[in-house]
Parts: sequence; structure tokens; C-alpha cells
Amino acid sequence: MIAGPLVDATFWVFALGSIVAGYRVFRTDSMVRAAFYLLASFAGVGGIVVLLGAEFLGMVLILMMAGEMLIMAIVMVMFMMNPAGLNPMVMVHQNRRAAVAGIVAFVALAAVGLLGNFPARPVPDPSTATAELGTELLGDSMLVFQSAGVALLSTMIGAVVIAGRKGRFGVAEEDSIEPSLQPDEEPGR
Amino acid sequence: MVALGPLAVSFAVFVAGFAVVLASWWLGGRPRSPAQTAPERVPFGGGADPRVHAWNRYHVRYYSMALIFLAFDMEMVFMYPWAVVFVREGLIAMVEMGMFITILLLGVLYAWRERALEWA
Amino acid sequence: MRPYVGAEVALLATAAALVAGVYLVAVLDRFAAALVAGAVGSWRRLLVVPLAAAAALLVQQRRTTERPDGAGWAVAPALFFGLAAFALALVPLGPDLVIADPSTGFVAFSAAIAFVMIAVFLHGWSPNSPFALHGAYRYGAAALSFQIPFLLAMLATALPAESLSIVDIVRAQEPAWNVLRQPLGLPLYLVVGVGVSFWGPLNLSDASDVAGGTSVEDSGVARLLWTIARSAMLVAVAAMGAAGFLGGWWGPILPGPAWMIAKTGAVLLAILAAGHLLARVRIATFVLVAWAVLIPLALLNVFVSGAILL
Amino acid sequence: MGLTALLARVATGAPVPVFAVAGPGTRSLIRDLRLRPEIRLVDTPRPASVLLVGGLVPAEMEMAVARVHDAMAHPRATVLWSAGAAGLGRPEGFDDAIPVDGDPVAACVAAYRDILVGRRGSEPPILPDVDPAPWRGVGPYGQGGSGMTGGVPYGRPMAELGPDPDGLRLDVLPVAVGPLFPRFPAGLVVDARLAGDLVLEVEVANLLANATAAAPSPEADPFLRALGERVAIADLELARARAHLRSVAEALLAAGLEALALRALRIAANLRAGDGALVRRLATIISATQVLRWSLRGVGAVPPEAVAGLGAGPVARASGLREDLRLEDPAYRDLGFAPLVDAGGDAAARLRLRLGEAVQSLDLAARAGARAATATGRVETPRGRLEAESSASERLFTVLPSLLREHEWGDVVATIVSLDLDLEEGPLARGRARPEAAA
Repeated sequence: MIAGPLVDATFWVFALGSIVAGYRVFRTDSMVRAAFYLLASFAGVGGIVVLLGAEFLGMVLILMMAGEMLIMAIVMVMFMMNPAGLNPMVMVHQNRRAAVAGIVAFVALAAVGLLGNFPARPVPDPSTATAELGTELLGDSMLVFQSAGVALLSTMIGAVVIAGRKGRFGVAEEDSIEPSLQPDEEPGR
Repeated sequence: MVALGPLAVSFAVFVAGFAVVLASWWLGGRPRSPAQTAPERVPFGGGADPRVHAWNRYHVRYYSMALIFLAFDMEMVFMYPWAVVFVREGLIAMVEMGMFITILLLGVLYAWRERALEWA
Repeated sequence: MRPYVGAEVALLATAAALVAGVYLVAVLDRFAAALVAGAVGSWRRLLVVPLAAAAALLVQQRRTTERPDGAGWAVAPALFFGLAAFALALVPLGPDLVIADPSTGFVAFSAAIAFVMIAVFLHGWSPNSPFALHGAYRYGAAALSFQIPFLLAMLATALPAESLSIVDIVRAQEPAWNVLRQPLGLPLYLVVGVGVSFWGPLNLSDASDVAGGTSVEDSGVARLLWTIARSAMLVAVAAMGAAGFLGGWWGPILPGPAWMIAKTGAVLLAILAAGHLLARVRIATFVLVAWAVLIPLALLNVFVSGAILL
Repeated sequence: MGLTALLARVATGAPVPVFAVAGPGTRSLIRDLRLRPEIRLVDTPRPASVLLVGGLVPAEMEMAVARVHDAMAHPRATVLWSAGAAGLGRPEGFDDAIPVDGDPVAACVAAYRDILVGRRGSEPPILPDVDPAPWRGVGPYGQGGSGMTGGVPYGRPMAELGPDPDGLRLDVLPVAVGPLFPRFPAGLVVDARLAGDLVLEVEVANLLANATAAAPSPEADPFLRALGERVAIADLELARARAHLRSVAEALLAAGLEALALRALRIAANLRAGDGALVRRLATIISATQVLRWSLRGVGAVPPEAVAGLGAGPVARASGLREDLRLEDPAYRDLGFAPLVDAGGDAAARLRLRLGEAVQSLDLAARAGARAATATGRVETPRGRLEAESSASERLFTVLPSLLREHEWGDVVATIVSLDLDLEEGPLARGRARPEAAA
């Protein structure tokens, strides 16, 4: 177990940083800023995971989030009105429900953290932890690993089918009829 | 620091580099900064006056590729632990990762055939 | 616990390496350009002009635009430079001469490379300027395409080392450098490394057809810091290339660190010279080539080097 | 204070960052300044310290020059270069600018040193400090209107939705680029509607169309003379090779190969009839890596029917047309001249053809002896057919939008660069035909 005042201080910096960044996600008008605040929040969580002794998982979390949040920023800017927040706006909706959901989730997770009965096993050395993960993937969890591959494949195909427009057989919406926005109206109007 | 080890040291290097550059940015912006007039702040367009703000709902033409990236990036997570135990596990690691990668490459092949990687 | 040094030594050592490296990049780049242009001026000029140009930017006003994202504009070079320093701190000069060698050093390095995307995108987004925005999105396309080949090219070096630690990766190259064992690795790595620091043929985001792209609105200290951060990242990428593929500190006669520095310099010179000889690629072509050629090649590289190991 | 002064003194040793504006007639003179190590031509005015204005800027471009001037960071200075012609006007507002007749580089260096050490004050902005649109205090947050995308926040409206060939209705950004965009010929304004990085619709404007060129460019000179008199073929062909090399240099610059561009410019600056080997060597370096060919292949494809009869010179010949006025000239026939033709039709083909023609021209120049071209009132310049009333580049203007539509911005720039438009050729020819108009 790693411990010490500096570790504690680092933990608090990461934890509070994550919370503040997470809060800022909803208080900014710019989609890019929102996405990158979220990235900062995730990076802080990744740092905490590293502090917990799961060095590989923490670093991978941080590594993955960079690409993911960039894509999120790009897509949000692409489709949101006023993407840069040039006109002031409010990013939060359904405040009461959101607040209740947030509090319930926090209490539930905190309860699990505080009341749960965790095994008192020593944290393995980070380098052996990665190796153990690899052995696990290739051994007992082989099926999980391979089905993850199939899941990712279907993700890719799904993404291409839904998002792609031009394909081998011509433009996707060729001969398609636009649905009407009014009820009881013929499509294609 | 001692307890955290190498990652903490490299993180400290990151923080220091970040802070130094941020401070230089701030300090370096101070000299010779009379208030900038409106025409002085116009973004460069080769001498033309922009009609609208540059920030817009930017039509990213590589969105399909970005989505495929998301899936492929996930695959990398599995490859790191695999690489570490590859020599130890030998042929079985080779075969299993070969299967996994083949499945994913099918996705890329499909995207390529459907021209999802091409610019619109 | 893996080797690392105290924080104060780490900061000093990285700072020294970065200062020397950034200056080296400036001088070597001018030298390579002069060679290609066919007129090498005086050595004195070659050595002094980068310093004078830096001073010129320091006394220049820092300009802003109509409605920029001020914080983003300031954070982008800081993030980029911090990442470069972080990445460079992971590269060992010798078996015991390393600033920090985490057991997941390789993942940490990759994470730094992934965050470069954020820094460059932010840099182009922030000024609210059409050309800068264009550069930012171009980098997005390029970076999302070369991330995977980059990770794969580097991953192959972890196979013989049986570890994600960079010191282990270099140590495992004692019998033969990876450039010999994985002949595809270094070229792939160089392609994507050039892309990360958007130099030469892959300088898509700060290109001349968008009048400087993400840095079109930069003047004064902003431009200087961005240039420094970019050069620093190039140094980090070159150093990692030397460590991961050219055997790091291994080499006859000379001491290990000397080899490491010489190899880093050689990789730098190769990248910089290529920048003056190879034209910038088209972004659309590059994306297609990255997915349809580089990724399969990188996977082939992984499996072939794996098969050789067994 | 001491530190700033020290830095400023060190900075005087740096190449002067210059943003250059090429007025009519100074195009190749300004381009050749790139060879001078004392200055550095920059792509954007932001980091520039000296604005160099060559020749007489037409009234249509004065506003753009003022905008670029104001975009430069302090400390800044302006140098107005007469480029060999006497008695040039001063664009409005440039009262502090430094006029110079001789070497502009020396003037830039001196001006830079003076503003750095404080001998000369940094120039104040030229345009009045007025928001592009009144907006403060309008709308609930002062954004100049109401609604999420309404109003003119910070003085400008936001881009609006528009149709796209992709089927997605996203913002279409109306952007005018030019007339001082460094990769375009001075005076060209590309008014594009961008959806992402794709140019949907485009209009082009030529701000030099009505310019009166006071200083004839040395490159255009033999061709201008050939409009009315017999000029030695050796002179014409040397000038042609030089122009082609400068055009190749521009293409290399646009491809990010500044060092190779310098090499091409240096060959052009000292060109002699026997330099064919140098040009061939340059062509070898360019084609050895193949990357430039890859990145230009298929870019800016010009179908032969689009330019047939326009007299578009190398552009037409790169699209497979055997159009060349030199074919009609007995003096050229005597030399055994046959035009080079390339079927590619794209930017890569035009680059290849220009390099080939440069070598061919040097060979012709070496063999021409005392032969002179026949004066017919029309001449084949490096850009194509030049007449007293119109130039090839001006005629190409009509087809330009169709070549740029629905292409990525980088391809648009590469296309325009590969066409090697020269907007000053027309005004120069007209000025020569009607000297009273130019005066």
C-alpha cells in the first residue's frame, strides 16, 4: 500500500480538481470547453486510479479519454447550436430531477464505498499487475476477450452503416422518403 | 513523492513544464500592450474582412473515421497486457490476438470498402 | 520500485535536456534547410539567428483576436510543452540514468501523445479565426489516423522486453537493436512521430496553405512558446525513437549516454532533413493511407516480430 | 526595462519578419526578396514587424493593406517601395510610412532596428477603432440580438445553416480570402462558402483588373516588348524559363518545401542559357521522393474542353492541348520548336510541364542565336496568350470557380497555385498599349 502525506495531498488535488472540472462542464457555454473540462475530470479520476495502485488501468483511462473527448468535442461542435457559446446560454435542464438523481447516485456509491466489505489483499506491484491482466485475458477470460472483439466489430460496422453516407452501392438515402414532421401527414412532404 | 515513485516524478515534470510556459505566456503578454483596437483584433483572412465568426457548426467530414477510431482505440487496451505476456504465453497468445485482430481488421476492411474513410 | 530521481534533479535534468534539444532543433532545421536550398551561410549566423529570432518574438506584442477563448489559447502551448517534458522525462539515457521509469512508461508516453491532439486542437480552436480552426480540424483528422499505427509500432518493441517499461525495452535490445529485428517499426514510428509534432510532410495543421494554420494569429511570446513546445515534442519523439528502435544506450566504445544522444541527434536530423525534401501530403490521402496501409503494416510488424520471438 | 532593452538589442540580429504586399508590376521582385537572408517573408501579418508595400497599390486594395497593417503586432513599421518607378502615391493613412526607391531590404532592416531600439515609434493603427457592428447593450446579454444564434455578439453574426452535398444541414461559413493571402497572386479574392473544410460555392474577384501599373515587372518586360516589336528569342525564352522556375517555387512553397523553393528561386535569379542541367537537377530532387506528385495527383484537374481556345499556355498544354503561339512563328519553326504536352491535366502535370518547359526554353535560348520572334501583336508568355487587351490569367478567371467548387481548401490553394495566375500581366499590357492611361 502506498501512503504518506504527499500521496494524500495528491489525492485531494486530483479529487477536488475532478469535481470542480466536472462542475465546470455544466457551467460553460462553449462545447469545446465543456468537453475538455470533462476530459480534465476524467484525467483526475485516472490519477486517483493510479494512486490506488492500478497504474496500468489509470494510465490507459487517461490515454483513452484524450481521443474520446476530442471526438466528443468535434461532434458536439458539429451539431449544437451556438457551439462556441458566443451567445450566453444555460447548459443545465431539468434541474430538480438531475439534482435528485445526482444525490441518490452519490449516496449509493458512497454507501457501497463505506459499508462494503472489501478483501484486505495487498496491492500487487504495478508491473506484475499488467502481466496478470494479460494472463487472465489469454486464459480464463478468453471468451470475454474475444467477444469484446466481436462487440467492437459490430460497433464499427454499426457506426459505418449509420453514419456513412456514400458506400459501394451508391448514396445511402437514395430513393428514401423524408418523414414528415407533422402528425397525420404523408411522408415526403 | 518517495512513495509514489517514477510516475509522480514524471508528473511533477509535466506540472513544472506546464506552469513555466503558462507563466511565460502571461508575463510575455504584458510588455508593449497598448489596448488593441477593433480592426487590430480582426482575424487574418488575407486582408478581407470576415463576415461572420469563425466558430460554427463545423462540418467534420471524417466523422465515420472518428467513430471507427473509437472502437479501434479500445482494442489497444487489450494489446498492452497481451504484449507483456506474449513471450511467456507463446503460441496461444499469438493465436488469440491473431483472432482478435482479424475480427477488428474486418471492421476496417468493411469501412474501407464502404468508403467510410474517404473524405466526403 | 523502478528507478527514478528526486524531483529537483528531475526538473533540472529535463530542463537542461529540453533547452539543449530545442536549440538543437532550431539549428539543425536551419542547417538542413540551407543544405537543401544549396547555400549554407556562416556557422556563426546559423548558431546565433535562432536566439535572435527568439528575442525578437519576446519583445513583440502578443496579439489577441475579436473574441478568442483566452484561457484555451494560453493553456494550449503550456499543455503541449508540459507533455513534451513529461514524454522526454520517460526516456532513459542509460540503464541507471533515467529521470523516471514507471512500469507503464510506454503507456504514459502514449498518453502524452494522445493529449497532444487536445493541445493542438485547442490551439487552433481558441483564436476564433477561420484558418486556425481549419488547422485544428485537420490535425484532428490526421491525429485520429496516426494514433493507432503509432501505438502499434511502439507496441512491437514491448514484445521482446516483456514489459511496458522503457528501460526494459531498451535493455531487451542488447542482442540486436529493434531496427534490425523489426525493420518496419522505425519507418512507421518516424511517420507517426513526424505527424505528432506536425513537422515536414505531415505539417497539416500549421501549413502554409492555411497561412500558418493553428498559429496564424500567434504573435510575440505566443508564437515563441508554440514553436518551443513543438520543437520539444520533436525532441521527445526522436529520443523515444532512438530508445525504442535504435538500441538506446547500447553501442561499442562510447559510453551509453553518448550513444543515446548521438542516436537522438541522428533521428532528429533525419526528420528535419525529410521535412525539407518531402512535400506536405494531402490530408484526405493521408487519412486513407493511414487506415488502409499503415495500420495493416503496423499489425503485420507486431505479428512478424512476435513470430520471430517464438 | 534593462531586460527588454537587452532583448531588443539581441533581436536586431534576427531576420526581419516582413509581410510583403506586391502591387502591380512588383510581383516577381517581391518574390525574389525571399532569397535575402536579412529578411524573412512571413505568411501572416501577426508576427510581422515590417509591412513592405511594393509599387502602387490600386484603390481597391488599399483597405486590405490597411487591415493587414493593423493586424501586425507592435512594434511595427511600413516601408513603401517604389520598385524602380518614380513618383508613387501613398495609400491613405500611411503617413508615417518610410518611402524608399533603392534596396527595400536595407530599408526594412533599418526600420526594424529603429523600432526595436526606440529611435522610431511603433506605428499607430490606421483604421478607426469601431466595432464591425454595433452590439453592446442590445439583447438580454448585450449580444446584439436575441436567441441562441441571433444577434451580432462581439460585432459579428454567426454562420447560418446551409445545404450540403453530404445531406447534413450544418453551418456554411462565408469567408473571403485575399487579396493579400500569401499563397494567392496579389489582387485575387476568393469568396468562398465553406462547409467544414469543403468549399461549396466560390466567387473570384480580380482587384488588379483596373490597376495602372507604374513599374513593369522585369519578368514581364520582354514579353510586353514582344507585343509591338521584334524581340530576341534568347531573351524571351530565358524570361520564360525564369518565370516557370518562379512558378515552381510558388508550388513548392505551398507544399511546405521552402528550402527547395529557395533553390528554384536562386536558379531563376541567376539564370543563363546553359543552366539546363541545374533545372534538371532540381526536377530530379523534386520528383525523387514522389511525395509531391502523390499530393498533387488529381488535384485541380482541368478538363481540356474547359480551357480550349482560352490560350491558357502551360495550363492548356498540361491538359493535352497543343496550344502555343510559338507554333505560328516562323522563327521558332526554324529552331525546330515543338510544344511539350502532358495529358495529366492536374496540378502535378502542370508542375511537371513547367519544369520540362523551363529546360526546353533554356535549350531554345542557347540555340536561338540572333533570331528574333515575329511581332504579331500577340505573344505566348509563360502564362499563355497575351494580347494588348487581355491576358491568359484574366481569361482563365471565367473557368476558375468551376475548378474550385466542392474541393477541400488545401486542394483549392494547390489548384490556384498550380494555375500560376498573373493578374498584373493584363494591366501591364494595357498600360503599354495606352501609355496615357498608365500615366
